[in-house]
Amino acid sequence: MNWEPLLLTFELALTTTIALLLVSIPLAYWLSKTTSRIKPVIETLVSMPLVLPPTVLGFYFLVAFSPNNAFGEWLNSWLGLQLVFSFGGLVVASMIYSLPFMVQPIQAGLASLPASLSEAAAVMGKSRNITLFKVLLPNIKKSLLTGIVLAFAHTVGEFGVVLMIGGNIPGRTRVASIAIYDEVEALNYEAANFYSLTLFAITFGMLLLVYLINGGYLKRFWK
Amino acid sequence: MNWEPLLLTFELALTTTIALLLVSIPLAYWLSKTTSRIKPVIETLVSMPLVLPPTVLGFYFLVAFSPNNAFGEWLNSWLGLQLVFSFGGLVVASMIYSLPFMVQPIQAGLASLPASLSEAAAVMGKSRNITLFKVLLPNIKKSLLTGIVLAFAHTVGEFGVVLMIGGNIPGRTRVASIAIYDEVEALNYEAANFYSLTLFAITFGMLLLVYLINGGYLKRFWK
Amino acid sequence: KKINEDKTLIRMAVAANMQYAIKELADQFEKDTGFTCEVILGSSGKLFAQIKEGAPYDLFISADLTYPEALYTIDLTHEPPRVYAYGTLVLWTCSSTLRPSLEVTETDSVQHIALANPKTAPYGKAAMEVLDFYGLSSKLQDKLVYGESIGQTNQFITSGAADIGFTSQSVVESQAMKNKGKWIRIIDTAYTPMPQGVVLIKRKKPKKQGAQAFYEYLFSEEGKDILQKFGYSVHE
Amino acid sequence: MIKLSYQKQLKTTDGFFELSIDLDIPKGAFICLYGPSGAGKTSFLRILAGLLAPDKGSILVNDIPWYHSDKKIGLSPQKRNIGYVFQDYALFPNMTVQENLKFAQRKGQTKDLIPELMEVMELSQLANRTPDTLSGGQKQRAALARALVQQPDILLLDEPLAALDAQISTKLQDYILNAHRDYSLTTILVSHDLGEIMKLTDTVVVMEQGRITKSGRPQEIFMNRQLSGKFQFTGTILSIEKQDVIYVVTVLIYNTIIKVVADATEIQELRNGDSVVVASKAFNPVIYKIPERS
Amino acid sequence: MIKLSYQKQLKTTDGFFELSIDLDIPKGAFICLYGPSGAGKTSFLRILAGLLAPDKGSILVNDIPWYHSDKKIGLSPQKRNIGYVFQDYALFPNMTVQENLKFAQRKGQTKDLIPELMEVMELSQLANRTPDTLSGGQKQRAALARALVQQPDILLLDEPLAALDAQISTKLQDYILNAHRDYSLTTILVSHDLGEIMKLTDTVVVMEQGRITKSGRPQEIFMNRQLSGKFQFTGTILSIEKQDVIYVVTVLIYNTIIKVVADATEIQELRNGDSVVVASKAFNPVIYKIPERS
Ligand SMILES: Nc1ncnc2c1ncn2[C@@H]1O[C@H](COP(=O)(O)OP(=O)(O)OP(=O)(O)O)[C@@H](O)[C@H]1O
Ligand SMILES: Nc1ncnc2c1ncn2[C@@H]1O[C@H](COP(=O)(O)OP(=O)(O)OP(=O)(O)O)[C@@H](O)[C@H]1O
Ligand SMILES: [Mg+2]
Ligand SMILES: [Mg+2]
Repeated sequence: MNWEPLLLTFELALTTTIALLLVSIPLAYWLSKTTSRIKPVIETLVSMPLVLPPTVLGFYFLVAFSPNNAFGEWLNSWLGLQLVFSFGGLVVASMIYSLPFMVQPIQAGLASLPASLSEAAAVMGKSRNITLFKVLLPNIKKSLLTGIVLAFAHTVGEFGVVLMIGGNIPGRTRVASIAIYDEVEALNYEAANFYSLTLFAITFGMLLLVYLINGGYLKRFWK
Repeated sequence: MNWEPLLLTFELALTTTIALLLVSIPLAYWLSKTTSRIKPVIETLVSMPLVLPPTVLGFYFLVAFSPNNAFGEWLNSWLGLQLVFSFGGLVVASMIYSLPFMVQPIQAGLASLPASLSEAAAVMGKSRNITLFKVLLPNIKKSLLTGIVLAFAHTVGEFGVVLMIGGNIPGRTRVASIAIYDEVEALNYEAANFYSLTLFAITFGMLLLVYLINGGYLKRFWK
Repeated sequence: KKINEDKTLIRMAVAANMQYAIKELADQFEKDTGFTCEVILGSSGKLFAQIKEGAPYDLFISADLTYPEALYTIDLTHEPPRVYAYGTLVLWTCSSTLRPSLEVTETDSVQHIALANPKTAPYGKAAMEVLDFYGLSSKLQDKLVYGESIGQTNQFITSGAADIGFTSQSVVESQAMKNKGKWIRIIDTAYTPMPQGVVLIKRKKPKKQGAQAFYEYLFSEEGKDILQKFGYSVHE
Repeated sequence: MIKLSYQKQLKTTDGFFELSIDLDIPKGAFICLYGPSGAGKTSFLRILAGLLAPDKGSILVNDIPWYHSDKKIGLSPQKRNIGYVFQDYALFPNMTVQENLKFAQRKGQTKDLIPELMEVMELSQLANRTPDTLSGGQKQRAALARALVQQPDILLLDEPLAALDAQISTKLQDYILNAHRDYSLTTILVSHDLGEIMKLTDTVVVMEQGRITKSGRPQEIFMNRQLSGKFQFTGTILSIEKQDVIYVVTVLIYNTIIKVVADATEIQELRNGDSVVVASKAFNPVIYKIPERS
Repeated sequence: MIKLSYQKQLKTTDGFFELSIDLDIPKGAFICLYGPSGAGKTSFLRILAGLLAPDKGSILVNDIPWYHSDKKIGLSPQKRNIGYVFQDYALFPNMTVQENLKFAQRKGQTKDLIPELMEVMELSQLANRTPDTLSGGQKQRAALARALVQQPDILLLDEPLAALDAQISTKLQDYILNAHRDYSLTTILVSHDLGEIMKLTDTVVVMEQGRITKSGRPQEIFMNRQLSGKFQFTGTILSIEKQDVIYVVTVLIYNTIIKVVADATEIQELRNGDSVVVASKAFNPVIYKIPERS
């Protein structure tokens, strides 16, 4: 049993989830507040990464990020970013791919809060940022959790996009989902089962812990 | 340009979304209400379909649904259900695969409603069902929409699971995502682009319409 | 992460149907030469797209000639592709009650026949030719299910979801599948031969010693023996 | 007849709040729950409505056990036919005022009270508004109307008139009283307004820290507390004006303003805003009936 | 000095509600907004706080434009230093009572009012409770304390004492009045309680249907409405008892109960619950000071 792909998977999922959270909170906040006419367009765009099959999406990322291409070239020469066949590329692609799972629950959560909460904070002279982080987000913990769990789990199970732009390179881009897939392809069902079960068990444990804490079942140990 | 895969895709996505809505509403309602100790376990299980790579999940479905297998045999002989290489199978598999996207936003939405709403309805003698459908769900439209959009879009873009248990049969299980993938594999990038763009454009249009209606931008024509 | 750009490392992109043979080839080669082989499996189309966009592979061992030739056309290889083997097609079943034969596919005990996608996979194309050759294609139309690759076709067959199917001989000869199910080899004349090509990828870095060595190893007697053992035909 | 006898512990972050109730409420009574904030009045109503289960004890209504910890009986709120005006109104945000009322109607209910209620509560203008566009008082009226639509056997009112001005609250008091009589309801009102309590209720139950400390007719309960019998009132000084050699002190007593003449020595210790008692030396009151408003 | 002069249309499902305000409020004033439910009182406060923008006009505070439609000025609520007690309290559910108060503290605020406020509002016991475990009145006290923590220049109170019993509301009235004086606040109170208004405010602004219809000192405003000057009160008959040849009528006047003697002819048209006027024939009132409570 090779642990490398599993470690890499959780590293990727964690990085993606954190980065995504940073991007999604302002975006969801803006969407929940704005009365701009382009809001529905942005909302639609946010959902779009879901619509294309992951391998196809991966294919487009591959073409876009490739140094053969103007955009990839620019990234490479100006920012020193090489997004194809690199861990950074996996993170960027996973973020785009999982964006809707993070943005939509947070947005729905924020929209459901009574307006008087932000108003009370505004009257107290608190900035939008403080209001967001101290008042609004702590009151939509359920929705934040939904977003985090969906995005994390989705990145763990991500396959098509990663395979396409990651290139299955051991230790760098060969995450667990690809390792499992390889074993299945090779008809090594036992190895595949073993990988799957381990992945399943670890993730199950992690999520269970999250839900237990969230449900207050561990209050005794937690508080 | 062959329209069949596109039609099939939307048929699948629509069927899956509707069926999933029927399953998810009671499940999310139960989860939002219950104080049972197994709640975190169920919550975790609901998220688990995300964690396995879709093709691997598809492989397990394939094994489970195969008529060689006790469960598949039983389905086949008792219910007359043949789930491998059939549209029905795609629906069942897509439902399981997209379950968390539907359940979690609805659950978070329901949990955020003030308890006094259901209490007021209970005092009026309204059953749980009536309360759910007339009072609770209409007040979490945003979250329902999130669930529907995520599940629908996710099924449109679904690939691995469908590929695995669908068998790529034209007109029956060959949905657009697979058609696009085939074209990419066959190096017919132009055809793939064309399919992708069409899929993208149609789904974009549909979702935009949903968001426009939801945002009240079309009130004039709608009401 | 630091890339392991070690001089002795050969990174080869290998089509899915070669996965068993390549393992033994690579093991043997490593033992003989001291180079390290890293095998990246995938469908030929995907590997092609990745190489085109600059994937760090040294060698591309394809399941056909189309993709290597396409790479050659866009000037990503040093030489035109060379055929290292020809694939052979078998009819395989994992059902305990069936005996594999083309006749049995017409009976009611066969509900689904698995083959690789004829549009993209050479083994799928060959399988269709076989059905045409025996005049079965229209009769069996409704029973056919298509795998994305030969690998997926194998999964249809081994899971029992498809009662019978066409695959590569290298699969049924493999260590893992040796005693699973029953198979028959399809007569060579029923389909056009399936030449499988290999190319050395042009990269910015200087050509690697090891890659060249493995390329040559494929055509050595030892290499040919292994390929043959896995059911490939190596006559040119 | 409602017989209550139960205990309930509410867990709060800093310990427990214990509710312990023993009370019989005759059928048709109009009871007031009176007591300081946090005494357990809302919890009392919630337990009666079935929204909160006691820990032990029993609730019998016309000898039918609605709750019985030993017999493990706990009737659901749906089966209790109770009208409830919540402290936070609990109007359904997705429905207009009229739809809120329609929703409350019970199946098989013969009389349609909605038009009448909309009229009396001055809601007709607001029929098609959703709750989020209503003012506080408008919400409260809608919630009250909604609780009456279903013609409940028991009506629970949690400060139903707190956000209303005197004019409309008088009107609604009359309406509640009529509804109470006409439909022979048993009504329990939480209120802090003594006038309202006196006018409406026949029994006051005083709660303090989860227990009933006193109960009786409003007169009995409040007479001891107030300056009983004598014609004297507590008020606040609004102004002191000098007129020639005397002073005119304007005193606000509730919402009536009276002027009292005082001399310089009397005035010395008085300031604007002071609380004072105004009493009559030789008082001989007469009483006049006010004609009913149309 | 606050100079208000603006118009605002609120779109409702059945047409428009138009708010049109012209009002000057002197610095340090204690104003009451009075008017029927739906008159626009809450909207008035929201516009002043910057939570709602008028359509046109201007709001000048100490000659600084907070809002000016022509100059396209609209100061954000953050910059207005206003304390606001919302009608629905708007306590933050994720914070305890104490944390709610702490959050309201402004940066660089020198004096820490929290302990004092917790004491006066009787919140010390509830410091670590979250709002969802508070009773209605407890929430209201917490919201009031929170609005005072930040030592605002202007204090807006939307029925801040509606859910409180007489005892604590008297205490809080005193506290509000002291705070108003001590911190030289300009305070605007929405209230329906005449006693409260009389006690606290110096100007009453009467609103009806979005317009200011009257304004002036409370005495002026309410004196005309009440039976002014004379020592006579409106009350409700609680009971009529026969004692020998005369009748003793018990009348509730606000929360004071008095007994009036009447003869058989006087009694004929009187029934329990009737509204009556009790007046003095030969009245000669005296006034006593009540000692300050400790
Ligand atoms: N959900 C809850 N969890 C824990 N404690 C609660 C809960 N609801 C109320 N309490 C506490 O129980 C006590 C009684 O509350 P209740 O709401 O019954 O008071 P009340 O008499 O209605 O007061 P008010 O007049 O202020 O509305 C209070 O101390 C309150 O803080
Ligand atoms: N968000 C809104 N959208 C549309 N109309 C509104 C909105 N808020 C209030 N209104 C309407 O504006 C009018 C004034 O409301 P406002 O809340 O200012 O009244 P109020 O004087 O505070 O009444 P109350 O004493 O009942 O609280 C009412 O007719 C109300 O229905
Ligand atoms: Mg209460
Ligand atoms: Mg208001």
